[in-house]
Amino acid sequence: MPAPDASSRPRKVNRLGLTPSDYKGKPSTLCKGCGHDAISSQLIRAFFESDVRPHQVAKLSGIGCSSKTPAYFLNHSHGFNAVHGRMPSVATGAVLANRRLVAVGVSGDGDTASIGIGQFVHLVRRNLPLIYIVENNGVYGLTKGQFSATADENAALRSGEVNRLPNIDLCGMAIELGATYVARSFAGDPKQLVALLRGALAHNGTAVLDILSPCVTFNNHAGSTKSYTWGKDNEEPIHILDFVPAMDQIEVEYEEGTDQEVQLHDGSWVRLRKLERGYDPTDRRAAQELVLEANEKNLFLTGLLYLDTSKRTFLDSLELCDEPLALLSEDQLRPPPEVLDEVVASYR
Amino acid sequence: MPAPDASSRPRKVNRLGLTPSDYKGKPSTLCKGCGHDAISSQLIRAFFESDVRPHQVAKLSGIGCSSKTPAYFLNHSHGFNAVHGRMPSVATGAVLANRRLVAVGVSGDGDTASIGIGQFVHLVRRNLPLIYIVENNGVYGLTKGQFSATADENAALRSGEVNRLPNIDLCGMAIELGATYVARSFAGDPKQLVALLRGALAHNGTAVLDILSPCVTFNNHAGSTKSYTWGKDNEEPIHILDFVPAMDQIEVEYEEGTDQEVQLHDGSWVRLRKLERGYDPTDRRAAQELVLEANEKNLFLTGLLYLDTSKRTFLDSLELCDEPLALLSEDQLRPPPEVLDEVVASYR
Amino acid sequence: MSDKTALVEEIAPSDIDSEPERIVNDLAIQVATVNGSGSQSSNLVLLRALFRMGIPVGGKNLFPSNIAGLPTWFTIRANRDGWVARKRNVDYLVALNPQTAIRDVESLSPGSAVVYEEGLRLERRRDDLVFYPAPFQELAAEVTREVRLRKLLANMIYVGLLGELLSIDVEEIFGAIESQFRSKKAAVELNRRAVEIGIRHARENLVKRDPFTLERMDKNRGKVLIDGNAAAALGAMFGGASVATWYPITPSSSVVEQLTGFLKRYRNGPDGKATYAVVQAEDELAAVGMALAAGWAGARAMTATSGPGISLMSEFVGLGYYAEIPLVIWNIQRVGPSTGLPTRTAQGDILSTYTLSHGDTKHVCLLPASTRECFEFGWKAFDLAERLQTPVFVLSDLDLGMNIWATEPFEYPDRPMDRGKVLAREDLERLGGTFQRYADVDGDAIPYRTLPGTEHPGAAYFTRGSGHDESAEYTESEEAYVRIMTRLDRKFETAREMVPPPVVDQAEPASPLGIIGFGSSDPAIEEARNRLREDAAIEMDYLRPRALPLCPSVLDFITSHQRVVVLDQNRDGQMLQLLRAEYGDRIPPGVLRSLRHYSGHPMDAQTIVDYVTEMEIGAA
Amino acid sequence: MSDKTALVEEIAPSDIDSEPERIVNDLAIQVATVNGSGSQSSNLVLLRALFRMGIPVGGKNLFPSNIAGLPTWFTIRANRDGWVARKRNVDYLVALNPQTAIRDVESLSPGSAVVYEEGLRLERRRDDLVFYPAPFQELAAEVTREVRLRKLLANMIYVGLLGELLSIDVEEIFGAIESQFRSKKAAVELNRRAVEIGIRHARENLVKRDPFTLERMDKNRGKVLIDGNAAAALGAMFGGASVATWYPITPSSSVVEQLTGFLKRYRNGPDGKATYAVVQAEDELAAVGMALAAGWAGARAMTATSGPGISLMSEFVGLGYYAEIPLVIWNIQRVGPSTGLPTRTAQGDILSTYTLSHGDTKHVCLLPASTRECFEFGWKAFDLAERLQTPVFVLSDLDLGMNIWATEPFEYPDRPMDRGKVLAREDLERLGGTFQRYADVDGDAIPYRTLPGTEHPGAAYFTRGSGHDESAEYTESEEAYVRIMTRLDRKFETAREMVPPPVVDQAEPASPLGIIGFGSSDPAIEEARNRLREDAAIEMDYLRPRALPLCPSVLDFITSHQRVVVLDQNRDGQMLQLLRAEYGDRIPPGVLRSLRHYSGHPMDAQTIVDYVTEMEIGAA
Ligand SMILES: Cc1ncc(C[n+]2csc(CCOP(=O)(O)OP(=O)(O)O)c2C)c(N)n1
Ligand SMILES: Cc1ncc(C[n+]2csc(CCOP(=O)(O)OP(=O)(O)O)c2C)c(N)n1
Ligand code: SF4
Ligand code: SF4
Ligand SMILES: [Mg+2]
Ligand SMILES: [Mg+2]
Repeated sequence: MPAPDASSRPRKVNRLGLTPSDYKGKPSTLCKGCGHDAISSQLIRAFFESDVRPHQVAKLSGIGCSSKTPAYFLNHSHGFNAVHGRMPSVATGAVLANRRLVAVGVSGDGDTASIGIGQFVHLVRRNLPLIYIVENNGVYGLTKGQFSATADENAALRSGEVNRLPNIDLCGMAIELGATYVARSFAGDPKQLVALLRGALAHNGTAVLDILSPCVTFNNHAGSTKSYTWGKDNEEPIHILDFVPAMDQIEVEYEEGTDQEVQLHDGSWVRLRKLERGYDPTDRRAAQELVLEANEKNLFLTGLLYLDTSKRTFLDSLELCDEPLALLSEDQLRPPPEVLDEVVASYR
Repeated sequence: MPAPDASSRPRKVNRLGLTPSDYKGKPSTLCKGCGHDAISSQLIRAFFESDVRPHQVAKLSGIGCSSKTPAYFLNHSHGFNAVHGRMPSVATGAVLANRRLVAVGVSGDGDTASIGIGQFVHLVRRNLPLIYIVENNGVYGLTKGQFSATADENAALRSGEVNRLPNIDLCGMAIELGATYVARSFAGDPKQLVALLRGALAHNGTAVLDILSPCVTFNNHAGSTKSYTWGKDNEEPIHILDFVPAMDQIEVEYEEGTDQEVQLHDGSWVRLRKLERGYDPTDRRAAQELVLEANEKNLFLTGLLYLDTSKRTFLDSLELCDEPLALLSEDQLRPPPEVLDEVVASYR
Repeated sequence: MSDKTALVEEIAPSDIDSEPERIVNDLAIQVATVNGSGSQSSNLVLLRALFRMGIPVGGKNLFPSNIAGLPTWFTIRANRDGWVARKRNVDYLVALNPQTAIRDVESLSPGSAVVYEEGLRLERRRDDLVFYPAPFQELAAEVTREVRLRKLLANMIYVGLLGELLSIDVEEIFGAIESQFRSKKAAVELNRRAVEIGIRHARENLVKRDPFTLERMDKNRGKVLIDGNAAAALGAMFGGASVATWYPITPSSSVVEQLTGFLKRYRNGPDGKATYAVVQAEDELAAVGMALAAGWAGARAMTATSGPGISLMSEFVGLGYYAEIPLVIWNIQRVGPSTGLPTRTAQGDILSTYTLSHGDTKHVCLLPASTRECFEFGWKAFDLAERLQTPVFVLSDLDLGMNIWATEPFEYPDRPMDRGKVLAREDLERLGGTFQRYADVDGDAIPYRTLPGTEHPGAAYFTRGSGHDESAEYTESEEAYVRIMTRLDRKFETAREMVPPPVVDQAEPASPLGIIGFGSSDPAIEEARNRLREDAAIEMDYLRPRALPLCPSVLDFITSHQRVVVLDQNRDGQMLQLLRAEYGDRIPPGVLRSLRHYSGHPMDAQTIVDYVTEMEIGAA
Repeated sequence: MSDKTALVEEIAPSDIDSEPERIVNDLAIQVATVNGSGSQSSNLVLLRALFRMGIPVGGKNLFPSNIAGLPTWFTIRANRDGWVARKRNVDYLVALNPQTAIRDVESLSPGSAVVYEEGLRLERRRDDLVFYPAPFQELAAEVTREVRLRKLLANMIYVGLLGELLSIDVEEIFGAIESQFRSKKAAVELNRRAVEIGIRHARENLVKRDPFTLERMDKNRGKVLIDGNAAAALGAMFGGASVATWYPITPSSSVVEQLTGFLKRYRNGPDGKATYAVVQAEDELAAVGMALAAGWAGARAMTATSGPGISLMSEFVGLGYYAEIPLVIWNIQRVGPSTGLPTRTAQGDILSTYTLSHGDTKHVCLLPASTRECFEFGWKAFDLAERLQTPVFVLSDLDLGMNIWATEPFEYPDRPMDRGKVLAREDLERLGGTFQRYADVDGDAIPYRTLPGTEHPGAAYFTRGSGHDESAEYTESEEAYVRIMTRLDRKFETAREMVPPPVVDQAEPASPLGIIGFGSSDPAIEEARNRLREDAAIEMDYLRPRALPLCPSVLDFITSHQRVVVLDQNRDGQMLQLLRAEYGDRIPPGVLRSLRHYSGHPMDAQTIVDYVTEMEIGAA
């Protein structure tokens, strides 16, 4: 018996007194029905519901239809639409400069799995605090529908062209690389998506969300394994996932039917109701096995595939001061003349 | 009871009538004792023993001490020391131009796991016929000893500097990406190495060999997890591996104690004598599990971690003609005038 | 429309207030729609119908950097004298996009005609235009009930409408529809119907009140209607392209996409398998790395890209220069810097491509100005690359590459492939072991090479981007470095002699005025020259460089004129900078004048005419 | 060595056959060893000892691109007049490398001295040199039995030997050893012993027969002995560097490595944690991407690289230019193209860095000529980058960056940091919502920016490399594009006024002859000017650009001379090309002469003297 979703109570204003429209962006210029717009809507909802201050958010992206979307949500946040495939490095630089930023990166499957896979690998390895969204449609939308590296083997374009290379599974890669929050979801499953996004907001580390986001123009035909229909017909959530904010947790009783609760860094919880698989997302072996099985059998398993709340973040590794580097004063940045004298003396 | 190694009978000339010195290169300019030189020696031996025609070989590399080594073996083969991190693309172009080439790529951990990881991923995904050797020392030798992305977490340089980031396991990555021949070995274990190299020569597809190759100048100190001593003390072969050439197989009986034999594309065999682990390298799940365990426990498990002889290569995917593209005649390359007329007519 | 013939046939100067004269075969039609709405087929049908009427035409698509829903303008220019460069003023507007209709209408010159969806009520906006309203959606409903199809067919209705208003030969329209939809019979039928409905609507409801009309001519005999990227692809196929690698990027994608189409059809070996490999690489670094190594191993290798891709290829290109590896790179230029305006045209990469990569590098660059030259350079670039053993760039642009041009048919290569100085086994046997990869044997500074796989013990050499001597051995010797670099410099002089020379059109005796322009500026320059000659009696000599490095004749041209306009489709006057850097103080003071057009729109004649007129007033 | 004082003190012209005069404080010592053999410490001790004797010195290391076992030469030039540029001839050779000893000896001028391992028997090779053999390994065995140590200590023995032969103050040697090995007491002891053994050996076995000797002077008061990369790092720290990203590459690695050392020591916040982030990125694309975004978010961000890295950064740098993001990039130039000679010096990236990236881009480049300027530009570059909101390059080179120079001490920044036009929350409140990211409010073409995280609803804007208008909104409008690009062009003119002006040293009245050179060519130029003045009575005025874009005064300098030599450490005369491209036909014909030095060795005075002498003969 699914319990009522704690996080989905409709609210007019959030705890900051902001309305959902305070989280909106410019009108989208994407194709009508594009999955990416559906994801933008859930981003708006998640940021609103999680009471994130818009000015604290930095939106980063590469190049592609997906990478355009940061212009279409959170108008009151700084955005940086960079170059193709390099969102990870841009996100890294921004977070290093200002560790208080809530960084959300949006990328596409071409942007991440093709040109950008190297930066993806190293970002995940560093565990930079960042929500990394891949709006995965199996094609390069913006350049008119060529296959990307996440296209399934033997998938066909409308033109009949067949992809003869195996796909790269970004969740599999992320898990292999020791990512700390790895989820797969579907633009057509707003409820799950918003919970995963809120979980990602509460997580301290890299949160990789690989989201099937159909391209209605180039990859939504019958037979496509990245279409809405295919997604709807094949989505198999591995659990029912609720996000329980820190403050609600106090009030909310342990829910009947809940099998597992994992606490996130800000004190909130992810509550899982297991389905047939009885899946435990904190078990890395199980996660690898799950991804392998999904690929072998072409299953579309969605949910929080892997979670590790114990690993240090890149900011920890660097032992950065608490004050954002960008806001340090001249006093803190420029050592006094005596230091110059001292150093100069050592060169005599 | 280990059987005599079929491949290690000392021979003065091989079936081509060539001597080992026909497979030598220029004198090495690496530091005395560098692991990379040990690997070059085994390459010379493997090519000699496998009767490879030197002129058919193309040696490709990136930049680094390791990437210099193609100059130090197989003098009679063309070599291409390209740019940093891009050996995979160079190998791909060369093999596409001439599919008869036996391509061997040599790279370093910096060259592959840092700057080159993107090209590595896509090469493996394509399953280009290539022997891909990573001479892994955990540091950038040529730029004087900075950590690379394969350095173990918490490893320390002689200077005391500690690596605070987790390592990238190239075998783990390769398996995740569906590589078809994945091995880990040690520059200090020539016997295993030569068998793995000969197996790789017989394999049709990408063979990834991640070889611990100590940097005696920058990463061979006590406490290093990439030193000779560490390697010697910690190496745990997962099986005893013999390479049995196609022609020998006819004569050689099934050996006592052999647990598994896998036939390679050219008809030769890899013969495995299992050790405690009872490991089956054709099982992808087991391979992933093994790599995970090795990383968790910091084990140095060597041998053929994964083998898949069923996957099509990149050349198959492209349905390339048998004749090397580089050798096609003008007749084959330039369609006749009638074709031009036909095409031009369609533009009216 | 029976009153049509009543209009005077002769074109004569008329003052503004008088009844407009009949203007035959000289107009620009602009169709304003949103992209993704399927108007492209209609525009092509229209264009082809005019083409088949024998009228010189060109079609330009101004489209946004997105996939659907944003404004797009397709302009067809028909001109009996062959001037089909961009024309700033539109004569016939088809206004189907409510987002831009008002601005589109406001930008028209008096006397222009507007065909539009009647619901937009554009007739209220101006009283100096000719308005032709039509209920497109309603009319489309007559053709089909299917909503999606109806939208598409609305576009074909304006074809019929224009056909009637401009006297386009209906049979040519129908023929163009057949070419467009080829095998798809049902589509042909539906589209014909739509055209007919458009014609009928015009006949029944509209009164021709503008001077523009079209008549059959015979100026396109034998010609083809093609975009530069298709021409490039075709040229590459006939150049024997065997390895083509790429990464999608506008506006270069259609080079390799169309090449793939041609190769699939015409380049299968006797075993039915491909005599080529086309690889969509993971990015531009990989694309150029693959192509470079394929060139190294003996393939005819190419890649195509645009701005950001060129930047990413920078490191590998330097390796190609220094290690002397043949490779052809098409740069279909778009507006930079950075992502810039990816669907707009520019000549903004000349400078950075010419010296691409760190250190002392310089590259052979071809500068095609027409689809014919795209074809020609398509195959010649391989000959040059293999002969010179170096990366060769072909710098086209979005205007040339993606727009549609009528052109003389392409000429089949007039000579066999030049595979350059490659030593085969037999050559090596003959030479008896004296092969030195980087030695200048022939005095032209071009060395010999061998291909990997050559069955000879002396064939192998080692290729590297680090210091090497004539034997390709590693060295840090300063003498060897200087020798090799100096030879490369001499090789560039050899290249200077080998590349296509400039095209010069010079009066006898030379006019005091000259212009230097290149690439897609050519048609606008020719038109401007004609206008200046006819309207202002200004003769302007013209030199069009077709390659870098520049030929000495360019300097002769400059020094034999008093004023030379250098036309650049970029902000920084990049060609001007190259001319100065090359010829330095040998250029007399004050001669070079810089005209820079960098709006992202194709070059137009008026801009040149205005500039030159003003300059000449100043000079007078 | 008691006969030393017998030598005449005065330096007078002498003919070749006569007994050599005593030459005081004017010599070049070259130590030829193999790398990885530990001679670097000995060389530094020697250098520092001379420095502390008050003699002007400089040390240059010519090392191979590998780690151990290949030839390496360390040259110390001491010159009482302060001329410490490279000198082509070596006066004192320490020949410890059997691989090169014969060639090293053969290249010496008559009268030079050779200290060498006696087993090499070099004395047989020439009869016009002074030979000082010594059994280094044997002598080292006296210091220690440990084989590895013995090898290292052999190097310290030649220090003692030279000390004795050249009258170096032993206490300065010992002091230098202490500085070198600092805390390591045992090492200090062993090395002292080795020096003493060297001295003893010389005293007991060698007879001074060469004219060279050293004497205490007082020319280094207050000075420091430092490499340019350390100076750059120090400058960066005092510039408030807060995010430094990099990827190792010779010769730039030591910029960030040394910066890290300084930051670790001097830049911890009150919580003991770092007020900086240094990130070794996975490659140069990531390094520059991180730095760019850090600059965007308000950090003082920098990266350092060399040739191949510059090529890889190309795409991001164009984004920085167009999106107007502050960032400092050090390019420590090495010999290209491609991998080239990674351990040799050049000024070969001037042209490609200046216009790095596709499209119309141009970048502010600083050109330090001394370690002092490395320090100064180290902090000023941040001010410029943040003030101008653009990537600023500092183009140093291997000679300046990795070699060791005596220099005046660095001056603490004379003004507070200039963080540029950043609007904080309060500013926005004051402005009341009129913030437009890309508007030219002040007429200097520099817009205002806000930092992410600024708590104001009007603070946010959207940064992109695609077309944008003044409000940072996406647009493909040609007008907006042209407006923004034209403003960027004007901003570059603002930069022209802001960058460090050229240094001009001009006679009154101006000489007919001038030279333009930059960066590490400076000491060789100054020495050459002095030599020309003294030896040939040729006065050569000198202009040294310290930045691009060039100041108008450069043109004035050119036009006020009859002949101006442009000195480039590259093959293609890149500065010459820039001058021509910039000033074009305003440069009178025949004035500019191009001197190009591209052997990979640091610039030397003789090359300039020879060139100018020949030129002036021609001109006379
Ligand atoms: C360096 C570079 N290469 C190529 C391009 C062209 N390009 C723009 S978007 C894109 C692919 C986008 O695909 P994806 O990331 O999957 O995004 P989607 O449009 O499908 O959402 C490409 C190749 C570019 N902008 N920059
Ligand atoms: C684009 C580029 N960046 C940096 C370098 C400098 N570089 C040369 S080798 C090397 C690292 C080599 O490390 P690895 O691949 O592990 O080889 P090793 O020397 O350890 O064998 C680097 C960073 C370069 N040559 N090119
Ligand atoms: S092309 Fe595809 S991905 Fe791009 S906006 Fe349209 S539907 Fe979305
Ligand atoms: S530095 Fe290290 S990797 Fe390089 S040659 Fe020496 S031992 Fe080998
Ligand atoms: Mg996509
Ligand atoms: Mg390494």
